[in-house]
Amino acid sequence: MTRELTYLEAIREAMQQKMREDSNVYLIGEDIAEYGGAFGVTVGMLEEFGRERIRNAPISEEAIIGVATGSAITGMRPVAEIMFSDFITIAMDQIANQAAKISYMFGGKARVPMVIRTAGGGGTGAAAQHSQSLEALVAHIPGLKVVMPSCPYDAKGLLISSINDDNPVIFIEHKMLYKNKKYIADVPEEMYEIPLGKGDIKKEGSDISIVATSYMVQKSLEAAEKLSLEKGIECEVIDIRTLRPLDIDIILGSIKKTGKLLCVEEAPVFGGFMGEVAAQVSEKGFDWLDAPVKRVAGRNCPVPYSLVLEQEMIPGIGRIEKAVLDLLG
Amino acid sequence: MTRELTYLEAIREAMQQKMREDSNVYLIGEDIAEYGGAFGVTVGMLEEFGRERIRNAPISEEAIIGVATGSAITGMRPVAEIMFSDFITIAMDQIANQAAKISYMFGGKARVPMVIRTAGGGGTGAAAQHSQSLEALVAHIPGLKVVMPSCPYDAKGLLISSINDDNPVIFIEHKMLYKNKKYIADVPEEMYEIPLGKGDIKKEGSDISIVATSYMVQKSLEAAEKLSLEKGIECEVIDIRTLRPLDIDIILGSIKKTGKLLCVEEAPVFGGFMGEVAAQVSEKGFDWLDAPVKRVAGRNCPVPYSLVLEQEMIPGIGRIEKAVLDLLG
Amino acid sequence: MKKDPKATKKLYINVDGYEMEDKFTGLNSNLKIEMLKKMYEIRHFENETEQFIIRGMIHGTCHLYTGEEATAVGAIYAIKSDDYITSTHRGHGHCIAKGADLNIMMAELLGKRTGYSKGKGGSMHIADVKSGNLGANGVVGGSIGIATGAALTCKMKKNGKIVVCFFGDGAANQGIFHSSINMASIWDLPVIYLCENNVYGMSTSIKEAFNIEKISDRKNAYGIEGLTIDGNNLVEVLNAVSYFADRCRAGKGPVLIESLTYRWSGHSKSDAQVYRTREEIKKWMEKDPIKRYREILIDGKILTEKDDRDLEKEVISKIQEASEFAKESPFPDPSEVEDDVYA
Amino acid sequence: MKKDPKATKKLYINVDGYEMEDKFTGLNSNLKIEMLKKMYEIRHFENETEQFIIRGMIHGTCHLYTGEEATAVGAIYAIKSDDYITSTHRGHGHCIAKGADLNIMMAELLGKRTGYSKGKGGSMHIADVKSGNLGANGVVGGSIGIATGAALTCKMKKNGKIVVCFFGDGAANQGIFHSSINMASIWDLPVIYLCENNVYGMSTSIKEAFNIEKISDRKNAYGIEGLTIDGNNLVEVLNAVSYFADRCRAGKGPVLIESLTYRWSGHSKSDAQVYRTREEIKKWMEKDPIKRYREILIDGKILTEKDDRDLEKEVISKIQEASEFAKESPFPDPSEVEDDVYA
Ligand SMILES: Cc1ncc(C[n+]2csc(CCOP(=O)(O)OP(=O)(O)O)c2C)c(N)n1
Ligand SMILES: Cc1ncc(C[n+]2csc(CCOP(=O)(O)OP(=O)(O)O)c2C)c(N)n1
Ligand SMILES: [Mg+2]
Ligand SMILES: [Mg+2]
Repeated sequence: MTRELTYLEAIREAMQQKMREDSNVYLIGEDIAEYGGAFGVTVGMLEEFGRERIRNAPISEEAIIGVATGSAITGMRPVAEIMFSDFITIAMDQIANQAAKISYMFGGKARVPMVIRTAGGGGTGAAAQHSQSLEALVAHIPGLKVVMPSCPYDAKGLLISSINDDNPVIFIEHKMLYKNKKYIADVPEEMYEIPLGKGDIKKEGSDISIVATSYMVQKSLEAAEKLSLEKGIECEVIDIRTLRPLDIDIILGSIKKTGKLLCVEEAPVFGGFMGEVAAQVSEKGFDWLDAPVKRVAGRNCPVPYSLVLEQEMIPGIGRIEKAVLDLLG
Repeated sequence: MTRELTYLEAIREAMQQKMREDSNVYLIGEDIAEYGGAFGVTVGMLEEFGRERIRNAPISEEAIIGVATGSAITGMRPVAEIMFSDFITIAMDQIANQAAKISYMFGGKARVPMVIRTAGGGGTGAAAQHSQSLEALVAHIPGLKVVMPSCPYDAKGLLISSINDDNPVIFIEHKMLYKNKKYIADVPEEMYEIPLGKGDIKKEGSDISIVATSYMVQKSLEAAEKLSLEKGIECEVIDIRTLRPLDIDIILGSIKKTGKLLCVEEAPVFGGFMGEVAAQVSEKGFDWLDAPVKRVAGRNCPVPYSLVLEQEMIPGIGRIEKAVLDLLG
Repeated sequence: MKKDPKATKKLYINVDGYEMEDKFTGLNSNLKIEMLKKMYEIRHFENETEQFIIRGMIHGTCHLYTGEEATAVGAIYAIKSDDYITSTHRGHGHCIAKGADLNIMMAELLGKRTGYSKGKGGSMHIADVKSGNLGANGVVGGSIGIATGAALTCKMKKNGKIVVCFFGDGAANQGIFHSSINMASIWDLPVIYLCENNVYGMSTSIKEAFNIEKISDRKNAYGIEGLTIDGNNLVEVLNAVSYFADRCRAGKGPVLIESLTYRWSGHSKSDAQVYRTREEIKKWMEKDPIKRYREILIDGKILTEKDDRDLEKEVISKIQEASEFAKESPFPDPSEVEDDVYA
Repeated sequence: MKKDPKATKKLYINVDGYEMEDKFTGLNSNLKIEMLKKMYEIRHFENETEQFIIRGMIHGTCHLYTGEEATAVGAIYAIKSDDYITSTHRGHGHCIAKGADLNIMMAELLGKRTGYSKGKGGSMHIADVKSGNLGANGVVGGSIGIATGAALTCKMKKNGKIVVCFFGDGAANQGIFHSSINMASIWDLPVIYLCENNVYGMSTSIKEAFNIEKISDRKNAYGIEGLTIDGNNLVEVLNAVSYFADRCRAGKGPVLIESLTYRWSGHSKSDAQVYRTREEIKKWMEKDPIKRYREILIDGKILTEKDDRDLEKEVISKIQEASEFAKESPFPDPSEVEDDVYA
């Protein structure tokens, strides 16, 4: 049985179903109880699961992640919420030096089954400290897995897999997807897993490959539609879904076919995650590429406040279209 | 007048000379007073400059960077020391959300002239939490500059430029270079600047280009020597010196000549900074490349303790040589 | 602060166990009226902002200061105009009290090029370093270290300045609160940590986030002075901050002041306020800091009911000008997006 | 702990203002002797480690626990064997007291595959989750949040366990000390925060890093109990930790204990110790926790001088075995470098 759910509802349902099934799963985060989280993701969960399992924390990101980590190595399966992904920086030692490295430092003697859910991305006019896409900072850290769902179906399946995973998983949600009616989609009622490390082709095409993450997958699909209708250009749109582990094969497979690659992400282009994708493709797909790998990403600046500037900083359909046309030159 | 100095002495001299010249320059960090810093960089500075300007701080990385930032926007030019680069994670909010963004968020109404000195890299058997190369985390943040000197001459000139710069500069030193007699070199007595954003060709060559950072520049030079002597292969070794701003032109210029590029860094390869270099080169240098861009970097794991494992994790001359030979096929 | 020559002998009061001079009584009338005017400016600026939000003219969120005016105005009028402050995500009040230009502020809220940050910062990122305002901050607790660093500058440059660091009750549980205040204490830095305890951090009440009665008791963890004051009583705020400002200037180190107040509006643009009752809000609105201060001035014959009405009218039209200016100002040009990333 | 049937009626003592039972006196002799043995194990393990360092057989650094043995042994023998502890960069003592295998520990120090972390962790990263040791930590303060999380598990699983979180005086100024203890307090988590105040954080003395007399006074910032004890007196450590462990198990929330002790060796491998005087070191060495405890046992006729000499000899040969085992063990194979990154 499937119903139409928003991205936000799909995420909530994944947590509800796992919490009903496994008493070791609990939530910890700021304003996740009565308030239901800054974006309403956990609305109603306090009523169903109570204060012990919906742990409303003080504003203490570092302690939230430290506590989640300590509870994980002793048998719980915490799902911690960092209200805005910008604030993972406050917990960065606990994330990168503790949770990520415990298994390795202790020679596999301890496991850290935990998920850190956080809302990333811009478009809300929240400016430089509430709009960042910091996935590159965590994707570089061995021991972490990094997931960025782009639609309701993936969001539920990937979150269930993340909660079932015995490693720390950074699960980055996008604010512009939460309630957007445009992206409502069919989601099965029952629990299902989408394996971490498997990308997904959201639209098949033979002219050019587009690799994107999170909200940029939706933007890429919209650009692809336009290009198909107006210019008969068929883009293949690949959603890698998990940045780490990365499904490089699905990308290489597509390039074999198209010979061209455009990488699209929201973070500032310099030092962003797509650099890794471009580097791997340029090395492993060198012989198949008949054009340089291009990147469309955020400008090299913090996310500005004013709408006109924010829309300039964050990639839109126009920039994606133009890059495709340039590549097909 | 030049004398031979170690890397560590060159760094100390840059700070001493700037502090004598400008009373707004001061140091803040842990155990930098009597102890002279964990690696001895600030030995003797307490005696010359006193406690007010050599501020021995409690173990509070977040406050150290916050205090440096607040003093910078009000007229001082702090040089903060984070004992091990692994611990910039504790101050990550202050570095990435505050210091880096203040100029932009306030529309240029405030300046943040500060330097964060920190010791990076492995090879000392200090294991996962005292050996990381985290430059990719800061190089991705707009508003920061990131510097990684590979030799005494560059260390002095780049640190003086960093202290003179009106932006937050992350200055990452390498533990294996500090006192190593092998890397002692002539350094002018007087103050001099090396502009941030200018790379340097450490060895000319026509067969292949090697781009490296920090200690890996030295390893690349050693490999290049061997290849030249034993195989007559002439590698051009480029030290980018500053990751941000990046001197892409010096790299492209070299590739025009050699057609081949090997990127060498110590950090785990996945999501590392060299991904950015490879991506830019693959895009802008596509027509000149006659082989895929290769990367030699750290293994995708934390830095292990045991010598045999640490030497396997961190790139050595052998792996660089092999990669060059593979590329020249 | 300019003293009224008529007021010669000092009056003393006791606030939370501290014997301190009643500096307020000695102030001249113009200054007393100016403070009321500032409170009106804050109140009506926020009302206008709310209108913009309702009309969807503000891209992004705003955190209104309505109901807390006495704390910002009392504290900032207790220090010198060239002293420093650091502010928070709820920063309009601090900004106005520190002397910001209302037109330029409002323009920033509307994302205009004429705003304080040229439209790059918005409500949560307004700074006016010239007027000593080192900036609002979107990170809860984020400005506590910065304020401490500014105080270090004051000490090292021996410029006689001090810093007032505003932050909320919620920020008092962040790590940087701890490490920064400890550092200020061991180095005797001239900074007043002013915790605006408005009962909630977003939806989380102080009862839920703390296991202590008074946040100011945390002074004992650092060996510094501090106290809890009625943050809706401008006179008490001004006297307490004046008292400790003198102490800071005398090189006696930092202090921690807890100012008890309450936010009237929701936390931000979107807040159903399920976590608090209408009764509670009503109870606090009866303690309206503006009403209380106005009565003090009227009883003290410092202004008449009519003066007061005229004053408020004047402020309202000033706010109207500000929003006209903001509305008519141009948006930044997309080409400016990468300007100001670096100095 | 097994009680000596002969000891029936409880004795009470006063430690830093707290009336508590003298649990030590009631313990049976074997246990009292076992604790002395553990202290010897730590002392000689560290001596052997120092030898390895001098002979350059240790790649990397070590932080020796010599002189602080009473704190680790007293605290860990006050809790149950399946309770949890978190440790620090100076962790050998906690690890041994919690029952770690000396051979496997020493093998880890030499980077051997037979070590606790298969050679991947070394001195600063030894954990033995089975024995309840959740691990040493190379980040000062890094384990305070982890300990708090383990206590949350104990509370949510109602398993009756508690956590002892060891950390140094230097760690008490990290932000995570503050945010974690506050969280434990509001949630009544069963964790004993045990601050090993050994006078220095690396080269920085407590006089320089704190502006308070007692670190345990920070309990007042969180509304919890706590006290300062003589960390070189095993009996006092055991009694105080036992007292508060019962409190934690009864669901009364966390406590903060400051244990006064001193590190005899330099901070780590390379430390000229210019920041302290020979006299100070000598003064503290006279308070040798092992000497003091041994005398208590001998005066109490619990063991004779000869028993004591035999016990120490036995320990020394055990340590010899451990280093033989370590030396003979194989190094890991380079091919294992990427194992264990993920579960
Ligand atoms: C580090 C961080 N965590 C969470 C948030 C989201 N947030 C914004 S304001 C706020 C509540 C702050 O409470 P308080 O400090 O008491 O200030 P108040 O809003 O009551 O004035 C929260 C949780 C944030 N901005 N920064
Ligand atoms: C976050 C962090 N900062 C700095 C260091 C370097 N360092 C290692 S131990 C130490 C001193 C710790 O002092 P304390 O907590 O008192 O423990 P002790 O060594 O005295 O047992 C320092 C500064 C570190 N390991 N972690
Ligand atoms: Mg509040
Ligand atoms: Mg210590």
